Parts: sequence; structure tokens; C-alpha cells
Amino acid sequence: MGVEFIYPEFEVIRNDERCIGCRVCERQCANEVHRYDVERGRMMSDETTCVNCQRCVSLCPTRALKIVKSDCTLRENANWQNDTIKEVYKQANSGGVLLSSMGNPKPMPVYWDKILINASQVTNPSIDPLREPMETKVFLGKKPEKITRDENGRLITDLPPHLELSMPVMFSAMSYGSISYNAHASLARAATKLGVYYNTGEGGLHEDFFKYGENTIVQVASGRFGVNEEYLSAGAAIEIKMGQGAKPGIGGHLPGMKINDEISKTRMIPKGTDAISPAPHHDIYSIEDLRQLVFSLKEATNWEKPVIVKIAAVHNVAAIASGVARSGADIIAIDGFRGGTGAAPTRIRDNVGIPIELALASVDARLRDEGIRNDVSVVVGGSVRSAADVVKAIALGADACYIATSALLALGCHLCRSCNTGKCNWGIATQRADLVKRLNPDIGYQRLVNLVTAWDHEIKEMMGGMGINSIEALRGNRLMLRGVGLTQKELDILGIQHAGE
Amino acid sequence: MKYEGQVRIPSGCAIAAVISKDGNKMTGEAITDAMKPMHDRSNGLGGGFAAYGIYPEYKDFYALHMFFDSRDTRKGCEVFLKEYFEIVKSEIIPTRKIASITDEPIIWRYFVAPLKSVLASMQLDEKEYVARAVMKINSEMDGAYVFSSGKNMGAFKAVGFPEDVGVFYKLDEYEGYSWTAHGRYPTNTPGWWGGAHPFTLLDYSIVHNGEISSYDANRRFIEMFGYKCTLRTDTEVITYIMDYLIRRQGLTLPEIASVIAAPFWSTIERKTDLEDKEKHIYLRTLFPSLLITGPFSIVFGFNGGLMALNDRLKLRSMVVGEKDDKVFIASEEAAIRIMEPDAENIYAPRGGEPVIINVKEGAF
Amino acid sequence: MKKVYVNEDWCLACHLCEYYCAAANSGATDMIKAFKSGKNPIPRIQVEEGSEVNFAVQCRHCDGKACVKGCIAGALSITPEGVVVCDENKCVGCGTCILSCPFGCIVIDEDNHRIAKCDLCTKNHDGEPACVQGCPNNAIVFEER
Amino acid sequence: MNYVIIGNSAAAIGTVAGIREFDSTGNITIISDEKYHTYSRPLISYWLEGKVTEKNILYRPADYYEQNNVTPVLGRKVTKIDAANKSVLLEDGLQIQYDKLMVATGSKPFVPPMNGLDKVHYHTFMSFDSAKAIRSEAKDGMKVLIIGAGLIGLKAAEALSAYNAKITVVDMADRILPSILDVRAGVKMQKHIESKGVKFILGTSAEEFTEHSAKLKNGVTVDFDMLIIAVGVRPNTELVSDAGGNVDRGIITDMTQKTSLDDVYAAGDCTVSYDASSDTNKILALLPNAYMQGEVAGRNMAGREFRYVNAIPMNAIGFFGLHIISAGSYDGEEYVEETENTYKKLVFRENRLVGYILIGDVRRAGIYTSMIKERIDLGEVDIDMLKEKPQMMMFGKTRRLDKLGGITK
Repeated sequence: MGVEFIYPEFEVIRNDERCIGCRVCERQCANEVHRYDVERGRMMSDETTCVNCQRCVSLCPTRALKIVKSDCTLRENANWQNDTIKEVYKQANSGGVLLSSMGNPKPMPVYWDKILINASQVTNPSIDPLREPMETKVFLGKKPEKITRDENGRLITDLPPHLELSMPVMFSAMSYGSISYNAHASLARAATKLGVYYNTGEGGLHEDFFKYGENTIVQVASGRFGVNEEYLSAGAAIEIKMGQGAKPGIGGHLPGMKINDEISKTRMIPKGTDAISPAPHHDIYSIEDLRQLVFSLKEATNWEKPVIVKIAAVHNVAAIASGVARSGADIIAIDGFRGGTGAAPTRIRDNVGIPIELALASVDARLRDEGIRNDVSVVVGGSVRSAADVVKAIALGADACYIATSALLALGCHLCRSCNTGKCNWGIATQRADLVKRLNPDIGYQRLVNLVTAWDHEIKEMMGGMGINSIEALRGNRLMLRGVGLTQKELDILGIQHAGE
Repeated sequence: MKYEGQVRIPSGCAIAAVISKDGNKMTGEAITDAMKPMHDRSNGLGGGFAAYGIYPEYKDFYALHMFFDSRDTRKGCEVFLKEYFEIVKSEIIPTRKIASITDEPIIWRYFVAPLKSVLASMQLDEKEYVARAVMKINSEMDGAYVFSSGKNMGAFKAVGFPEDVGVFYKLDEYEGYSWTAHGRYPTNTPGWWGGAHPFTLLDYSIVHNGEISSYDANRRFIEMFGYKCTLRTDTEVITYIMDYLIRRQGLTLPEIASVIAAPFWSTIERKTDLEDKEKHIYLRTLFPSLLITGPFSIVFGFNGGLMALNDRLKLRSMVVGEKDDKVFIASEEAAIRIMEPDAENIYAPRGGEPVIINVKEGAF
Repeated sequence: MKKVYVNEDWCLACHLCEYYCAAANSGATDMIKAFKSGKNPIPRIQVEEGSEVNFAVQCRHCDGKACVKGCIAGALSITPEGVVVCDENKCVGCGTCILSCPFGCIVIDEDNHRIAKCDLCTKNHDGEPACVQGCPNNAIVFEER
Repeated sequence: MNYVIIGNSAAAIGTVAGIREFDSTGNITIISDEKYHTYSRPLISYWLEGKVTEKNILYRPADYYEQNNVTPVLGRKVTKIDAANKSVLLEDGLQIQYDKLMVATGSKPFVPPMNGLDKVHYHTFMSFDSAKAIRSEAKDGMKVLIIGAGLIGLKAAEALSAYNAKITVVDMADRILPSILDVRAGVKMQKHIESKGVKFILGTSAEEFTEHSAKLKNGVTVDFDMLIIAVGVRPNTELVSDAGGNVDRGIITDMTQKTSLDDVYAAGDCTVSYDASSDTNKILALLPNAYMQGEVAGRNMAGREFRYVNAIPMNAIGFFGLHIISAGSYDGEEYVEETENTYKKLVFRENRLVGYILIGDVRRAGIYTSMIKERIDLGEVDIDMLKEKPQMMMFGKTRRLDKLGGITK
């Protein structure tokens, strides 16, 4: 086809008054948008490949650049919106499934933003976290139903394996392969420094990172990449990935071009071959199969590691969670439909699954109704964007939150949603050596530590405002939440009252 | 306005207690008077007492103190009771008519024993059986409310100032070895008789001053185990927590203090007694949802003793004093001085440090 | 003594250090002014690009100090702190220091018939040298080793 | 401790630095027959050209002697070293005792016997005084004849071109700058200098001088208003040889710069050096060499033990805006690149870089110099990169990180 139907989405605006021709934009753009024209002695742009990752904008020493949305639009149509039309063009061009990255960008309800947090006034003092201890430490794992005592009446203090978190935030699964070595190094070091956990995702564990094992959750997914006994024993916990919020019901596909030497070694697959994760685990077609895998993994690791089962938030998530809770799993991780991904079919990402807020509320309520809430800890992810989201999640009933997009943002991600191209200019979602090195883990890990530490401070401030000085007392404390602008049905599902009630 | 049970009710309060370690009996007069200097800690919307050792002649029977809104309700409730219990005595609780206490419901008491056959068929222990019956009445029977259900003890409560409530219930005519008292300053209710303190279950009673911030976390946890927090008050949920930990889990009172007013992790971390440290880690890890945060001072009464406890930051006042065989506890020292002008060793227990007084074995 | 070091694992060859250096030493108050006023600001730091690694090089303020010893004009000297500095009024641009410097760190300022070299920004910056501040990837650090 | 230094240029200043590194209190006396505060000899051409002020010609700041606690004895000539009595005798009769003596007497212009030279007025160009003499006689548009197309002669030519002088340079050799350049490079430079208006007459010499005129052996006659003789220099060795010290073409020293006389050291242009690039002894009349020899000598004079080992011939110079940097020996396998404005010659021997010439683009030449001095085996570097340009990238990672002080993993 000779005609390009799609006008570039973005426009590079270069202020020639400011541009000094240092060419850093040119050097830093893996999409080759910028080029120096020697004859004219000035920079030029070709926006057709621009993804608006803002790398050039960020590095331009004179702030001569900005990227704006092109105002060249198709005729306005409330039904046939620009993006919809362009997607049709793309598919008419390629004949393929549309691919997207990161979380669902559609204007779906964000319940976090419709929930407000309480604070103490007069009858109950708020607590100043700068003056009083304020605790955010969390233990994840099964709580036995009954205490036991020895013959002398002393408490037997053995507990099933638990994860100890300094605060209720962990870095959720992102595989080595979907993200870079340096991104993994940053996450691993940050988790260690923070006293929380990061998650290998399904890509195995690079040998360099075994030393961070005490703060690592190793994942077992349908592709079983990099899974062996050593791997299972390397981490503090094992996560069975049954689903992912961004693409429930879908497997994964890491193209062969990203399978370099190191990834090949880590995933234990040949270099250059596509890494395909099947949609289901082919040894798990039912809940009893899951139970078998949970116990197999526990057996393989000497019953020393808690097992997490991660599921996507889908319509009957509460019932599924109930089944998982009875499967022997120690922790359930639920991933909401706004969760990120390195690559997913656009239609799946944007149309499948349910919001994490509702999933969490119904799962927590269901497990309590069944009296089995103590059998599992609940970790939620899928667009936990701030300390306020964390506080709301905990108050709705979560034990802890998984964050990934926020973590990537801290590392430099600008949510251009082009991970699938493998040309991440920020060195995160790429395996190209020259791009990977753009993420210096010395900086990356510190930024993650800063982010989570800042959140911890904020969580403590909010807790203090509520007169709560330990995160345990916030967990499931839905009285601390009120909804705004929600229907009664939504309030009922969330188990909260409307503001003013 | 909504009443207890329809909405969460926080409140400020005054508490007082006295106990004889030797099991010597005292009338309710002193504890009633003790509430007078703390008048301003209440607002007339609730007062009450719990007395232990007051029904020696019926000490083997559960004493159910109940409010009814009508005679019909009482009759209906008695039908239910008779299905589960043998009622050995049924009577109105004697009261004095006084100007400051009005609109009283029908106030009744039954001394009951579980029907052996039903108990056996339900495969429950006796206390659980009684507790379930109480909760069934309180959650399902409109207009009927059990406000006391232990053996050889009883709660007496009303809408009014506590010093008037004591007169109203003729507490000067009861003799007990242990008394707790409460004056209420609720901030979200017009005041309801059932909502006054103490809150009790079986022989456990709680008087509480404070407003806990962990309420819903505690409530939603404890409700997993069959408790129904119908009043939505702190006192109610704390009572259930005590019941759960003592009766269901078999924890000791010091262990319970380590759960509900758990030391900070930093404190636990610093402990040099490794066994003690491990125990604290265990208890906090096992019962995180039973940690109570926010201000509270409680006196927990039970057959044979008392436990006084403050929240771990000590956000509410509470002092303890002694004289001879007696131990006094109150929100303010003035209240103790009314009961015993010569009280000694007056001190304020630290936050989270339980004060446990047990009556001498065999003396109650 | 604190010096500028480059960790070649993290150098992206973005060349920003050169621009920050040149601007800082240009006497202009900002980068746009430095480069847009018709002069040709000279960076004292130079990036070497390789296929796998890149790194920036600037005066090591080394122990040998061959440049200072060989300077025919007495323009190069060592401050009490150990920083090798050039008196630009004295320098005649003969190039003997370029001949001497084993790291190739001294650059020629053709327009002004003299050399330019890193003085750790002792004259124009507080604290960290401009290249260190401007490096987007912490490839350039200013530290004691 | 009494240190006495004869001479007041780079080697002398290097000696002071070497002594003061380890001895901050000993008495240092500098004696020079020139009356000036230490000045930079190579800068006299810049001064003559007007590029450097009299103030800036100073080699060290005005308070240098006070700062370094040095007693200058200037404008007074030493006539004798009494090695037995450890003293030096000045021409005015003053005798100065020394514990350690440095002879840094440099060199003097060599003026060979030429017909009629004794009857004409001519200049040499090696001292500030000689530059001043030239300047005092210089006239706009004058005709200048320079005998000698070496460094001094051409620097004089460059300086005098600032006076619009019509300059002719005559040399017996058939090329210019033979001491530092090969033939091709010489031709290149010659063209460049010629393009600036300087005329060369090579491969011949003056047969006879008459007033304002020289008749050359090739039959050409050159008129001049000013005559400058710059055919070469000779080391000032007499003080040492007269005292019984070993002298060859220059003063002989050991690696610590000590002469054969006890407690007598020598450094700079008056000495014979060991050229590490060609493994031969020669006079390396270079300012950096003088300074570093002086420094090593000074340290030894102050009682420490240092050796001066890796001297090589090297030059950085420019004429009419075209830079030349060269170093080492040109005996070996050559690699040459030439463009209109640049010239690059690398010389390899025994799997090492032993010499190079860069013209035009001299950037980062010191990296090549260090290759020669450090005798780095070519096996350790990427040869293609080496040939491309001087760059640290050519070294293996370990050596590079070691050099740059980077983190070695």
C-alpha cells in the first residue's frame, strides 16, 4: 500500500532559539526520530517513529524540545474516535492482532479515586508519626487456627513460613527478558535495602541475583522458564502465576530477538528462540491440580517457603480466591485489570478483567464470610499508584500491595506504552546493550528506595491521621473509607459507606 | 438519629473499679459514689456497673440480665429461652424511681441452665452454647437485649449519669468482691440502654474509655468467628476479642495484653529474653487483626479477677491504687480517693502494661 | 583528593558532559548563552565512543604531572589542593603539555591560541564539577579514591 | 645544607622543585650570568613577535625566589668549580661554598667560522638579551637573512614576520627542521611556511658575507638588513671539564644526574641524556627534559634516591598556526597518513611504538608519547585504534581502568 493513512501521533517541537545542536536527542533516540542536518547545520525530526517516551525531552540540556500530541485529527466523531479509527487502519495494514504495553489506558472508573480516607478529630487523637512509633511492618502467610502449647504450658511459637515486609509494598512480577538486567538489578537491590520483596516474573533468576534471594519471590508460570530446584530454593517465596491482570486468560510471548545469551541461560531456552508461555499451565486444568502444584512446590522446598498464587481479577474472582485459599496457598495475589504488561493483545488488555478495588473488596469479604481469611494473606496489584491507593487497599482488606508500573516510573519509564518494540529508550523494557546501560542500577535502586520510602512516610502520615499506629489495625478497616459519587451497588461491593454517612 | 447497632458509636468516658483480693464483699455504694467526681467525663447518655460475686445463691446458673421493649417481646423471648434453657428463676430487676432516670425498658433477669439434651445434640461446650444463644437474641430479636449473661455476676446499666444509675439499680443492696463502673460520653447516639457499659458476654465484662481506631479491622476479623457486633461499639468488640482469646484460643491474660496492646516491633526487637521475644513475635504475627490501636483504657472483669489495660501509647488516663486487700482502678485518682481516702501506691500503669488482679483461689 | 572518575559501564556517550563542561567554562551564565553567542566554547572533557563501552576523559590531576613540568611558559601549576590549573594569560598554546599528557586530556583552544584543561571546576562551580552534575547516568562521579 | 645552582632556566627551577620536595630549609643559591628573573627561553620568539609581554615571559611568578627561599645571584658569571674545596668562584672574585652543586648551564649558540662574518653585524637568538637586540633594530619591511632552518631559525622567522620582514632562510641541508621531522613532513612544513611569505634557499651555505649582503655557494646573492645566525647550539660544559669532570659532547651524568665529580650534578641542555626510544646517548635539548632532569637531580641532592630513566626526544612546536608534535625515534616500520593539512607518521619497532610525527591534528598526542615512554607492547592495544587516532579506547580494559583510575571489576 502506497498511502500512509496514519498521521504521526506526536509532534516534536524544537525551539531553535534554544537548540544548541548538541545532538543528544539524536544520540538518545533509539527510534531515530532526530537527526542532524549537516548542510543546514540544525536538528531535524521525523515523528513517524516517535513514541513520546520523552527521553530526548528529559536529556535536552537547554529544554529546547517538547513532544506534543499532534493536532492533525480526523473529523470528530463521538462514536468513531480517532484511536479507534487508527486501529482499524493499522489492522487493515498489517492483518495482525494489535499489541500494546503497560496498563489499560481507557477511561474506566478508578475506584481508588472515588474513595476517601478518614481522619481523627477531637474524640480520638491523631498520632504524629514524627513523635510516636508508627508501624508498617507486615507478615504475609498463613495464620494457624489455634495456638498450641507444650507440656509446660509454654506457647509453641512455630509458624508456617511467612514473608516479613518492612512496609506493605512489594515489587510485582516482571520477568528478566521483558525488562532489562539493570532494571532487575535495581529492583533486587531496592527490595533488599527496603526490606521488602521483588518478583522474578516468569523469566528465571539471573545468577548474579541469587545473592538477593532473601528478598526475592521466584515465580513459576506456565512456561516454567528457568525453573529448577536451585531456582525454587533461591527465593524467599514461590509464586505460581495463574493469571495477569493485563491479560487474563492469555499467555506470554517474548520474541526471539530478545533472547540473548544471558536471557537464554537464565530462562534455560536456546538463544534466539521465542519464549512462549501457554495460556494455561498445562498441568493445571482445575483447582485440585493447583493444589497439587502448591504442595509439590512446598515439598520441593522443604516446606520452608510460602507459596503465592497469583490470579487475575476476573468476574468470579471471589469464588476463585476462595478455592485458592483452600488449595494450600499461603498468599493470594490478585492482579487488577489496569495492571501493566510488557506486551498484550490490545483488545484483551482493554476489555478483559475487573478493577482491583472491586475484586479486592469482594475477595476479602468472601474469605471472611467463609471464615478462611486467616488462611491466606491477600496481596493486590494492578495499578496501585500512590501511598493513598495503598492505604485504601489495606483498609479494604489487603495485607500488602504489589507495584510495578509505579516502580518502572521511578526507574524512568514515561509510560509511552511501547515496551513491545524492545527499543525502550530508558533502558527498562529492552535487551539492547546500548539501551540497557542507560539504566544505572545505582541510580535506579536509589530512586526505587526513595519512592517506597516516601510512600511509607505518607502511609504513616495517613495512618497517624486516622489515629492508627500499626498497619495491622488498618487492614480491613473499611470504616476508615467513604465513597464519593458511587452507586449503592458499588458501595455495597466495596463494603463502605458513602461520604457523609 | 441512629441508635447503637445502626451506626458506629464512639464515646469518651469515665471508668472505675475496685476488687478485694481476699474476696471480701463490698456493696455497690462506694463504686457508685466514686463516679461522682468524674461527673464531667459522662454526659448523661449512659452509665453502668458490673458486679462479681453478687448471686452466691445462684452461682451455678447463668444470670441473664435483659431489656425488653414490651411485655410481648419478653413473652416471645421466654419461649425461645425455654427451648434452650431451664429457667430456675425469672424476676424483674428491682429499681428505684428517680427523676433523673426515665423511659426505662422492662428490665428482667433470669437464672438459667442449658438444657442438657440440646447442649449434647449441638456438640458445643456450655459457654459457647450460652454465648450463641445470647448473640442470637441480640442480633435477631427486635426489642430484646441480653446485657449480662455470666454466672454469679451481673451488669447494671442505663441511660443516665452513672451515680444515678447506681441509685436506680439499688446497688447499695448488692454485695460483690469486685465492681467495675462506667460513665459514658457518647458522641454519636441519643443514648440507648443497651449501649451503656459495661458490655458483657458470659462473665466477661468490659468498661472502656476511649475510641479505638482499629475498630473495623477488629470487628471484621472477630465476626469471622461467629461474633456479631450488633452495637457497633468499641466495648462490644473488645469484649468479643477477650472472649475469643481467652475462651477460644486459651491465651492467658498477659498474652492477651501482648496481642491487643502489642509492644512495638522495635520494642520486641530489643528484647534480650529470646523466649519472650519469640513469643511476642509469634503473637503479633498470629493475631495482627486483634491489635487495638487508638486510645483506650479498659477494665476487663471476669469471675475471680480484673485486668486493667491501656493502649500502648497510653492515650487515655488510668490510675491504680491499693489499700489492704483492695485494689482500685479509675480514670482519675479523685475517684479512688472517694472509695479509699488512704489509698496507697497510686500509679499510672504504662501503655500496654496490663494490671491483673486475681482474687485468692477459693475466695470467690 | 576528590577527582572526577568515569565508570565506562554507565557512560552512554551522550556527550552532555562536554556541553556542560564547555558551558561552565565559557563564562556565560547558561548553556544557551554559552553556545548561541557566536563563540565556540571548548569542553575540557572528551567522550570516547566504542562499540561496547564509552567513557569520558579529562585531566586526571595525576601524580606524574608531566604537563606542569614540561610547560615552557610556566602557565601550568598545581594548587595546594593538588589541582593542575592553567593560567590562560600565560599559556602560549605551544602544545608541549599535549605532547606530555599520557591521557590526552589537554585540549587546544585554537581560537584563543592556548590550551584548555579541566580544573575540576574550581573556578566556576560550587561543589561538584559541571560534568558530574550534568551526567544523566552517574557515569561520571566526583569522589576520593 | 648549601645547595648551589649554576643556571636559572628550566633545569635550575626543576632542581629547586626537587630539593624543596624533601628539604624545605636548606639554603639554595641560584647563580646566573643573565640578569633576569627566571624566564622562559622558548618564549623569546613569542615576546619578539609581540604575543607575550615582558611580564609574562617570566617562567615563574615574581615572588618565586622568596616563596622557595632561594637566594638569586644574577648577572654574575661563574668562572670555576673548585671540586676539591666544594666551592664555585665568580668572575668578580666571590667564592660560594656548596654542599651540593647543580650545573645547569644550558647551551650557547654555535657560530661556525664563515668568510666575512667577522666584518658584519649579526644576531643569534637564544637569550632574552639577543631577542631584545633584534627588537631594537627591527624595522617594518626590513630584509632578514636567517642562516639555519632549524627550530631557532624558523621561530625567529615567524617572530619577525610580524614586522612585515622579507625573510630568507638558508640551510646547508636540503630540508627544514631535520632534527624533528622526516623528509615528507619537512616538505609539508616548508610549503606551509613558504605560503606565509618566507623564502627558503636550501642545500647551500654562505660563501661570503659583506655588509647587508651574503653570497651563497650556489651563486645566489641575498641582501639583508638583518642577519641572524641559527645553525646550532653547543652545550656549556667547560666548568665541569675544567674541574676534571667527564665531558663528552655534553656533560656525562649517571641516572641520578650526578656528574663524575662528587656532589656535582648536572641537568638540562648541557648534559648528555639517554634516549629510551633509540637506546642511545644524546643531547636532548628540550625544556621538559631539562626540568625533569633537574627535578631528579634536586631530589638526589636532597638525599633521596631517584633515577631519570625514560627520556625521549620530543617536540611540540608550531609555525604560523600549524602545530607539530613529534617524539621518539624514526627508525622502524612506518605507518603514514597524509591529507592536505595534516600528516601522521607512526614508527614501530620491536612490536612497540617508538616514534611519531603529527602535523596539523595533534590532539591527544601525549597518549602516543606515553606508549613510547612506557614501552607498551602492541599486543596490549588495538592497533587499528592506535592508527586511527590517539585514544584511551585502544588499551585493554584493565590497563585503561588502571590509567584512568576507574573501577576495576
